[in-house]
Amino acid sequence: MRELELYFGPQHLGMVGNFSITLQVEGDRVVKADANPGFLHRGFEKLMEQRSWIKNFPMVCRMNVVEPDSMEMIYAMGVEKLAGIEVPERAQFVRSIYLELARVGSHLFGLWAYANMLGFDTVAQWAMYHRDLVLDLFEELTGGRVYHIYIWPGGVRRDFPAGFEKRMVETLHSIGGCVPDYDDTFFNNSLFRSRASGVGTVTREQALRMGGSGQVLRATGVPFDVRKAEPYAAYSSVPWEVPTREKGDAYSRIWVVRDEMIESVHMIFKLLDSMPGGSVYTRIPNPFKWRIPEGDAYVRCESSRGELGLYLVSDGGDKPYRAHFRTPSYPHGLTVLEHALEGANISDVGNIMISLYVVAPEIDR
Amino acid sequence: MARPSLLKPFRAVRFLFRKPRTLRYPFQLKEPAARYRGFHLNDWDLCTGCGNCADICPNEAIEMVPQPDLIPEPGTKNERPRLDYGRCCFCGLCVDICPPASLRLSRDYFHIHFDPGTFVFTPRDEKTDDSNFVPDEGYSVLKASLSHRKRDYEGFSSDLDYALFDPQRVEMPELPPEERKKSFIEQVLGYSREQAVREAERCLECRLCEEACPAGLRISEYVEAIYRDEPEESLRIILEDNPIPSICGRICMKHCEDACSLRFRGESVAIRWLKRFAADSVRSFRDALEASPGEPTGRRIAVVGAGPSGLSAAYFLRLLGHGVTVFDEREAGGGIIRTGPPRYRLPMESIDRDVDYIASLGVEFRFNTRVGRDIRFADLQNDFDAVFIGTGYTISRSTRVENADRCLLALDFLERNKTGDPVKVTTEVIVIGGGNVAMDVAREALRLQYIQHPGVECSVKTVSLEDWDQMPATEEEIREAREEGIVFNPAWGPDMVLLDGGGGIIGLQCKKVRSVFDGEGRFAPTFYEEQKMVIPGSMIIEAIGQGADLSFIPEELLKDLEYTPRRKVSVDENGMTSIRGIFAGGDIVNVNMDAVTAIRDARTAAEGIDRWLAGR
Amino acid sequence: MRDMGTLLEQLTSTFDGVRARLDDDGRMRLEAEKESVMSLLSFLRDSGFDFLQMVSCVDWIDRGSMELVYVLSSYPSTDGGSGDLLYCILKVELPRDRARTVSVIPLYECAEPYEREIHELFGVDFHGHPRLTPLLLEREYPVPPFRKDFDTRKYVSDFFDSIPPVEEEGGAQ
Amino acid sequence: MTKMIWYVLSPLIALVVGILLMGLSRKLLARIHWRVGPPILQPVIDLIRFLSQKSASHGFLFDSGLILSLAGSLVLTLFLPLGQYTPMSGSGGLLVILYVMLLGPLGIAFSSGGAANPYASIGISRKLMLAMGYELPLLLIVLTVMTGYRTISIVEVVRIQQAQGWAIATFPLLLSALAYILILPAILGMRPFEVVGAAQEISSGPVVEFGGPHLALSTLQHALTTYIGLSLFVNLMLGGGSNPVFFLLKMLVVFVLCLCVHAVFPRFRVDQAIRYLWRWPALVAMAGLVLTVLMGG
Repeated sequence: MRELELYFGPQHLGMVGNFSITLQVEGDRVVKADANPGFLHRGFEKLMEQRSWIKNFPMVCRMNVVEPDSMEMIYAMGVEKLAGIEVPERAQFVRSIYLELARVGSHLFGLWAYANMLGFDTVAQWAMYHRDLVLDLFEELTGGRVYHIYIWPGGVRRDFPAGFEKRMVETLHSIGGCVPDYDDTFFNNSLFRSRASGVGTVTREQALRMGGSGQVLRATGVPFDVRKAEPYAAYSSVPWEVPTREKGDAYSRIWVVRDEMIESVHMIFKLLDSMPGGSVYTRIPNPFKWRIPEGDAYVRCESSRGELGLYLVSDGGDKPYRAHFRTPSYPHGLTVLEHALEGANISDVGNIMISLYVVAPEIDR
Repeated sequence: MARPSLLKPFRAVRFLFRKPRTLRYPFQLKEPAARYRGFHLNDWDLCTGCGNCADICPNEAIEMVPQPDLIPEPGTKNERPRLDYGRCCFCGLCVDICPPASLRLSRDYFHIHFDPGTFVFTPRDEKTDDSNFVPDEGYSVLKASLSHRKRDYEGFSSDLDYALFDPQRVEMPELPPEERKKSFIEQVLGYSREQAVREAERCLECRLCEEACPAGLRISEYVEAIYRDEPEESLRIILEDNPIPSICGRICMKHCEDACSLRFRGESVAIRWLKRFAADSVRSFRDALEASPGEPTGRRIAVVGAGPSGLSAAYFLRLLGHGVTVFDEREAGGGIIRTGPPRYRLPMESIDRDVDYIASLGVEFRFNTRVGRDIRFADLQNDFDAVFIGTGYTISRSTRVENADRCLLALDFLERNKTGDPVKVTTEVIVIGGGNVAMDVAREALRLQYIQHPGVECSVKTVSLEDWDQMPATEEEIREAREEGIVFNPAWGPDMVLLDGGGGIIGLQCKKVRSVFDGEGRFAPTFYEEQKMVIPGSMIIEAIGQGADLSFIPEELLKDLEYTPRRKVSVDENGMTSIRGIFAGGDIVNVNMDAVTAIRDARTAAEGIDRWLAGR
Repeated sequence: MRDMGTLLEQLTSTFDGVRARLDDDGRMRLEAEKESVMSLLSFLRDSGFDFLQMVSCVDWIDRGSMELVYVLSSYPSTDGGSGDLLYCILKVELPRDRARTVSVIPLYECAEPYEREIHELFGVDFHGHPRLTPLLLEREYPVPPFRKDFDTRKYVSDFFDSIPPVEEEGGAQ
Repeated sequence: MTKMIWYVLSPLIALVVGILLMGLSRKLLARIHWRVGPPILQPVIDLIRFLSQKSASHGFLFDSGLILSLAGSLVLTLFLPLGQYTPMSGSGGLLVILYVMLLGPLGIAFSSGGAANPYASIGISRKLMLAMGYELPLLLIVLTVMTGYRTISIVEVVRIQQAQGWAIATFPLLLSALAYILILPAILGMRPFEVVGAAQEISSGPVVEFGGPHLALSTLQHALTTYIGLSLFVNLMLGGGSNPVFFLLKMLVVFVLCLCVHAVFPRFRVDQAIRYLWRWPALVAMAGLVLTVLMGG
């Protein structure tokens, strides 16, 4: 059969964000896939070198639309490590709760994308609605719905407003009450299984070799989670589990995502129960005069898609000398995806890509 | 993971019969959260135009735009922030840095307009702008825009606990009242290097202070130098505009701190103490600065009076290369600064450091030389190319009530205490006056009581026409005086000094003040004549004001001297009086009557003299 | 479970010119010559550093060098053990004007896009890399754009100001 | 005279009903999605908007294909009984319907082929493959009905059912009805067989190049397809209608049932769809045919 070159994206309804894959197609089968990022390259890392430490903080979150919060976290962690800032304990708890909330929101967004990709708009709309409930919580906590700009070096920007805990618990319960609906209609739908099972399989050995993390790796049975491996914020303060699945296909990954959401909600409840009092912010130096001692650091946290890292270098000045983000979608969307697409059906290209939860803006940065 | 099923998914169909959860926008609106970060609100009455918001904006969305209908004053500029909503990312850093908390974000976020120019907007709030805000009843989301907004719709606002600046100043180590009132040891101990760096770090570099400083010191630059831990550099910057940093670092009236943008919700940057730190931490000014006078011009100028204005005039003239001779009747430099401020506020060594530095630049001092007595004023006019008069206010005024001649006068009292021959005080002292001089007098009297009458119950009381809210002394002085145990009697006017048979003072009879100023704000006290009170006391010191003594100027010249309506010597833009070649500055010229304004006058005059000489 | 201390000793004794120390956060810091990168990395991988988190690059323009930074750690074992918690940052300096080194893809497959990006943004050549084609950018740049001597503002004004403004359809009324 | 009126009325009703069903589907789906949803007349609003917009044409084939498709569908409505009214009730019957039914997809295929967009081509190839999938069982079903009622006239089929009970309630034909229900979503292009217009996979496939009036025509065509698919089912299996109102009510019920399926399933991959269509519906339809032949013998 004749080989065809097919461009999947960047202007494509099945893509989350502008990302393109050049496919060599033989009939229905993908022979070779070439990931082609860059459509969202805004040069953030270069821009960061030209902005003072505090001015970078509202900007880093824009690297990732889906889950800006872990971007704020990783930047704050990097700066705190270089500048030697201690964060109050309550702030650590607030951060953890906030990040888990963000994880739930992000996974719901991912669920939307995935269900929508399969033409399952009922579940997609449900997930979007529930994500909106989470965004309502963020709005109340931070004043913003999508870009919260909340975690800053030294702690968080504001403490919980009065009664926030109660409303958060109520919202999470109301979302949790719909888990049976999701299960019946989506996760345990046999048509859905026939669409996702065995698709885009990444074996454990491949995932390890290609720098996989997050659910890509956990769906192959490796319980790797930065929150466990190198605990930050308040993750070592409460017990929780790392959900895994064995098969490594799209179906396993989406189940890992589902279990993670539930685990996150439980974790929020546990964190709320053991939350200490006190302040949530250590005042940082005057932003116009702030200089950070010379040094470099690699910090990492677990975003909703896998390991998010930041290599931050200071030359002792008032701006970062170099910042380089290790975003989880980078290996997933460039190395793992190319591999997983080989031999796949054309109809499954979007299916596979979204099941790997590739978020284009964080690849391009 | 349950068994996948084909039938269970149909359970979702039941939602066909449930109430939908979305809102029918725009007929149903969702109320934004209390902290919502929407469009800006700016209280123009509070906004100082400091521009911190523009400096911190990561997107350069804020521009400070001059507003022609606002009048700049010390502490406020006539600029207000203008937002470019095409750039704004609604991060709210501008809110967190805003020192007076005038800038806030509202919960409005709709702007629909055909003209992209309307995206650039100078925000105000409903308090200062009536046209763009409508009450709830009149509000329609269909008209929502930057010029059609809800009233009382404040969202994300500033919280001092999370502000980006530090509202608390680094506490200045001081002697406690119990200890300091027993001696004349300097009360303020001064910052350590580490404390100074921390305090300097608080400065937001908005430069409101520089516009408020009469002498125009480059404050944020020298504060920044202290932050960088370079006190020599800091001192160098100070000395470009202020030749007496050790003195000003202690007794400056600090107009700058009153203008500091941090003053609204916190404490101003301790600019005066930082100047003091810079001056004190440099051992030898000369060595550290390597300053030298300008190219010699061959001109000679006489300066009458070695007070702040005289010293400054001499310094600036010397830097311009002129030969300068300073005449003063006292045995050392400093003028009123030398004799007035108590030692616990301004030790002699600090004065000498500044005077010595000026002398080291080649200024000739002729002390113990009173013009008009030891040297004729005409000689000055003949021997020198120009004369600068900076004699200040040297005569204490008296209340002239009955038996007032039995009272002491403030300046004499202060001078005697400072220059070595302390006045013998009694155990009950009454000070008349509510100004800073009265505070100095009262607090010195208190200290003398402790030294001269150890172990004896003593008292110092003040009487002032002004009530608490009008008292001219600084709050700081009043607070410290009260801490030390001085008793205040505000809103009482002296009526007569009561004497015993032997002519000794036994008290002061006072009458209740009705008002101090008349309708036009002029000093014209009125009293409730029937309400009287007697304050017992055996010594009374009058500290109600000072006046100038220009008697050294010959009659025929003096009659040509012109005055302003406020009885000040009138000078032109060169600092020259109505008499050719005679320049003036300091307390006899300005109404502020403080050292830093004297420096400004001196600088004006020095530059004026330079121009005038060059043009001759 | 490996002891970082013994590993450190092993490293310094096996490889010449490797400077190694332990950071206060437990990360091992290694600095090596570019010639020994391959052997060093393969030794590290065999010692448990099986996870290459990222390859980064810093342009030290004042020193005249490009610094390649390899960040390594290890995956936990599949039985749910806490992992060996091994971290390592390996730095290799290259001369800025002749920034060339060898690709580490044979050891770590995920290095491929990182090296491609560094080639594009910093102008570092990786010998043995299968496709050093542009990854993120679309046009040629006079200087690799993430180098410190690339002036973004100047580039923007030079490049975009030269594009004539587009007349909007029906806009000019 | 009345007969003449139905020549105009039939296609008109088909169009209006088709469009209203589209509107209804959006509303009902929205409810399952927990949304308020657009008004039922939204498709009409859309049509007016499409017609007022400009669109680019890709040449003669592109335009004429659409018109051919629409015309074919309109003609088809004349052959379908609407209650007791059938404008073209003459001979030919089901065979003609089966032939004319091909015109719709064919026209769209011409038009999309003219557009030369790879996604349109993929969409068309999917459409043809899907048609291949459901045409086989459909042929078997129609054959069974013709055998069972011993006529090729659809009017006759309806008349017999009105007299003897619905096909779905009589034994061997029940199997055919069952098979028909299984392929109905495929004929209507609904999930799980929404492979042709899969927005997220191939950018809505055949309609990707349509805009403005073209899109309006293709929307109308889609509305007619829905009407025809439902009408055929109701006429063949549910006994048609004694008057147009009953007939339309039956259609509505069937449509809502299809919508429920549409709402709760993802779409198949094309190969999965074909495999499914050729397996279960084809087997059941075949069984129905065999039994009908044996019993009717």
